Amino acid sequence: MTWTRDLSMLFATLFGFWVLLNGSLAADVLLVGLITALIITLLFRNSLAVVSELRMTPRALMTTLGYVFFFARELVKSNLNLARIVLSPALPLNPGIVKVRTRLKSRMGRLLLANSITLTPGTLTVDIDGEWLYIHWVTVDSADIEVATAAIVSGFEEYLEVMYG
Amino acid sequence: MIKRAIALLLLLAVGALFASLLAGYVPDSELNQTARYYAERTAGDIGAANIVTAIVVTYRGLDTLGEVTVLFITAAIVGLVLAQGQPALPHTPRQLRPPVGELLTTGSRMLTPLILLLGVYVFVNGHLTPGGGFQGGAIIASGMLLLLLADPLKHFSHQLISVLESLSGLLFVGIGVLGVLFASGFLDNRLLPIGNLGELFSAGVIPVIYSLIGLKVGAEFSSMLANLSEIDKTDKTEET
Amino acid sequence: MAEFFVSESLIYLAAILIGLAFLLALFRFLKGPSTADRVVAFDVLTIIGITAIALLALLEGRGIYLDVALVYALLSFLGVIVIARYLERGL
Amino acid sequence: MMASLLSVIGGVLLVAGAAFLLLGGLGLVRMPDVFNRIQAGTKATTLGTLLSLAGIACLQPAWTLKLALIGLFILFTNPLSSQVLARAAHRAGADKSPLTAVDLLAKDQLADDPKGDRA
Amino acid sequence: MISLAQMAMATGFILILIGFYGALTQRNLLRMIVAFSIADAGVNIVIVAIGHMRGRTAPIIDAAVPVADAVARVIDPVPQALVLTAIVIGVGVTALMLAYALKLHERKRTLDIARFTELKW
Amino acid sequence: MMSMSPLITGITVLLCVTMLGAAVVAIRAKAMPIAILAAGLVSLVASILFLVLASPDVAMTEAAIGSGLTTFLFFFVLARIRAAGHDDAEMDADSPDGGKNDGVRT
Repeated sequence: MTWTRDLSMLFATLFGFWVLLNGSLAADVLLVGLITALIITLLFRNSLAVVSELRMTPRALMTTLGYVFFFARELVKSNLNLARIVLSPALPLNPGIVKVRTRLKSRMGRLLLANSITLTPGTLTVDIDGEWLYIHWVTVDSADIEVATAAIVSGFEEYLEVMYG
Repeated sequence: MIKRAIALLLLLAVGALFASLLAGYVPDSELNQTARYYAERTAGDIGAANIVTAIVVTYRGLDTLGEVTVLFITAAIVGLVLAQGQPALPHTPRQLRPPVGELLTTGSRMLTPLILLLGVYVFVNGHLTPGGGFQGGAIIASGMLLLLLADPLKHFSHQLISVLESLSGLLFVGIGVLGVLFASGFLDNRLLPIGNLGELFSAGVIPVIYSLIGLKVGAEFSSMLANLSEIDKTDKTEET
Repeated sequence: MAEFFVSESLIYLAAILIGLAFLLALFRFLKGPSTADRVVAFDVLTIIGITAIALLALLEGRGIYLDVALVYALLSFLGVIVIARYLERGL
Repeated sequence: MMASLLSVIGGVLLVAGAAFLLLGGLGLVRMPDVFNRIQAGTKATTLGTLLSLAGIACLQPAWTLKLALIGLFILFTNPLSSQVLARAAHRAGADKSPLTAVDLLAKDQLADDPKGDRA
Repeated sequence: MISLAQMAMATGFILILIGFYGALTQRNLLRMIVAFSIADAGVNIVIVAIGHMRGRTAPIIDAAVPVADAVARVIDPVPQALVLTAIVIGVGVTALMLAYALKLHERKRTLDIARFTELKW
Repeated sequence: MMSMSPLITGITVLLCVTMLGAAVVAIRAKAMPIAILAAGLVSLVASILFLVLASPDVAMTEAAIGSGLTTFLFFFVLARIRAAGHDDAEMDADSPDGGKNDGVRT
């Protein structure tokens, strides 16, 4: 049953993307979009959409909303942090690559986690190997795995775990 | 050294020519006769909002047919040149190559369908937006490239690509011939009603022709990329 | 008319800032030192280019220019990935 | 009145976005090594572009959909390409700044294959 | 006052010259192809600049440019159609050159143009 | 929409200077990937210039084909030549150690 859900999710994503692109709900646009999305869905059956592994429970949807706000706040915070570093004449850096672990199993969830980490204060995902993430950190507080995980990953993981599992 | 001096001398001559051209250039303030005709008549005659598209597909449609043919020949020659002669280069064994990485794999599986859809959007809306078959074809080829990068063992189905290419080429010419039979000339777009300006189903057969061009160009560029990348036929037989 | 003037001068200011950002990234592109540095600069230049295109669309009042920005966004991504795979010898 | 207020907000957002882009450029020039440059580049340009697009959407409300689409696309692709590039730079053995405190990735890779010729 | 078109045209001409200089003086085949592609871009810029007219906009009819104003507001579309073709053919030619360069390198294990002496007279 | 012609002129000057600089880098760079990247930058900036010259069709074509596909083709070919174990592609034909001090050991 899961593959029908995946396919319909992919189809819905593609169709939504098409409508957004065209910015119109005219009958001809919808018709062409329907055909195109159907063909691409059938050609790329094993592809993923952003929402394909998202749990469709009300709680997950609420968490998604919370995640978006949390992410936006973190993004602004990270830029202010960056501004502080770049604009100060001394360039207060203590860079290094640390290792953290994640509990997320779903691929989409891990991708979103890595992307979120890259866009949040002072961290950049360099590599991912199973459950281990290697993070470049501009100001390394501690190279210890547990401490780094608590500082970098757990904020997003709480949301993403509910959303994707 | 003497070669460099000759090159500089030649460049100096060409540069002087360019400078005189530039000095004598007077910008037009009015459209010339041809451009005026196109600007005035496109909306009424062709029904396409994008005048450049109208020129490329209908007014000078025969040139575009030639262009697509040239591109086809180029792709074929690239394939032929690379396939003939000695066996291919000794490749870096796959085991020594770094693996693709989970992030890129997941990301490409998520993005490839969207990129293909963007390509389709670009060529279907060729008569309304700055897009068109060539741009859309290039975007589709880029999507295939992403697929190829993320999963180097994945083979392009050369057969599917060549079938798609020939089929869209045939249909392109077929629509042109139908224009002779049922409208007023080869590649005439008034085979279908020209509709209202600015709608998706307007400008007669222009969206259809541009979609066919897009598919054909996308297939050609994809096969060019597949031929020039390392993942070619000889490699595959080694793998399997 | 006063508000119009305000937003117009704000657009001017934004364009000048974007130009400065472009110059800084260009400096990094020209200076290097390594290929990876130049690729980063290339990426940043492309993304500044997207903003510049959106700004041009605003200045000219033509919404259709935004399609070009969409293609640009796609290209910046693909170009960086191709070069990255080249650098790690995975191409 | 409403429209003019919106246009002023749009202008301010646009300038803020441009300022973040400038910050990204500055970070690109000032940071000492590739990884820090990627950090500065990707964060500042993502937020800067998003803010600029939002500002333009305020100035021209009819374009909101397409601008939102461009923003979404950038939000997904930009960090992804940065990560791929960072990984490639690390594998290719890019010079790290002397300030670098720890590099657990290099350590783990050395442990994986002792000859250390992965790059 | 120099117009946009003249500025762009001058840049295009200089790009053509830079590209030709590179193509004539480089000895590495790939570098010659890079130089050719720069000259290609220069030619395209020159042709588009010829079609540009001050104060006019793109030849696409939409809400911003209604049909009635088209003649007074749009620029010359013909050079754009030409350049569209030229760019597509340009990448085809580049791909062809690259394929030959690859094949030549396979034969001789070098990209140095001076080593290819079979047809030298 | 507004009287923005000085701004547009400034943008054009910036774009033209960038293109010339990138073209010179493309001709003179020691390492081959940098030359290709610089040529890609020329195309990319050219496509913004096309947009300034009111030709969005050409701008999109140049962005997708001139800057995108051409660069990809170059890198594919470069990777194949490098895979043949011959580092000729990396350096200048007439300077034996060109491209060696490149930071990233490609």
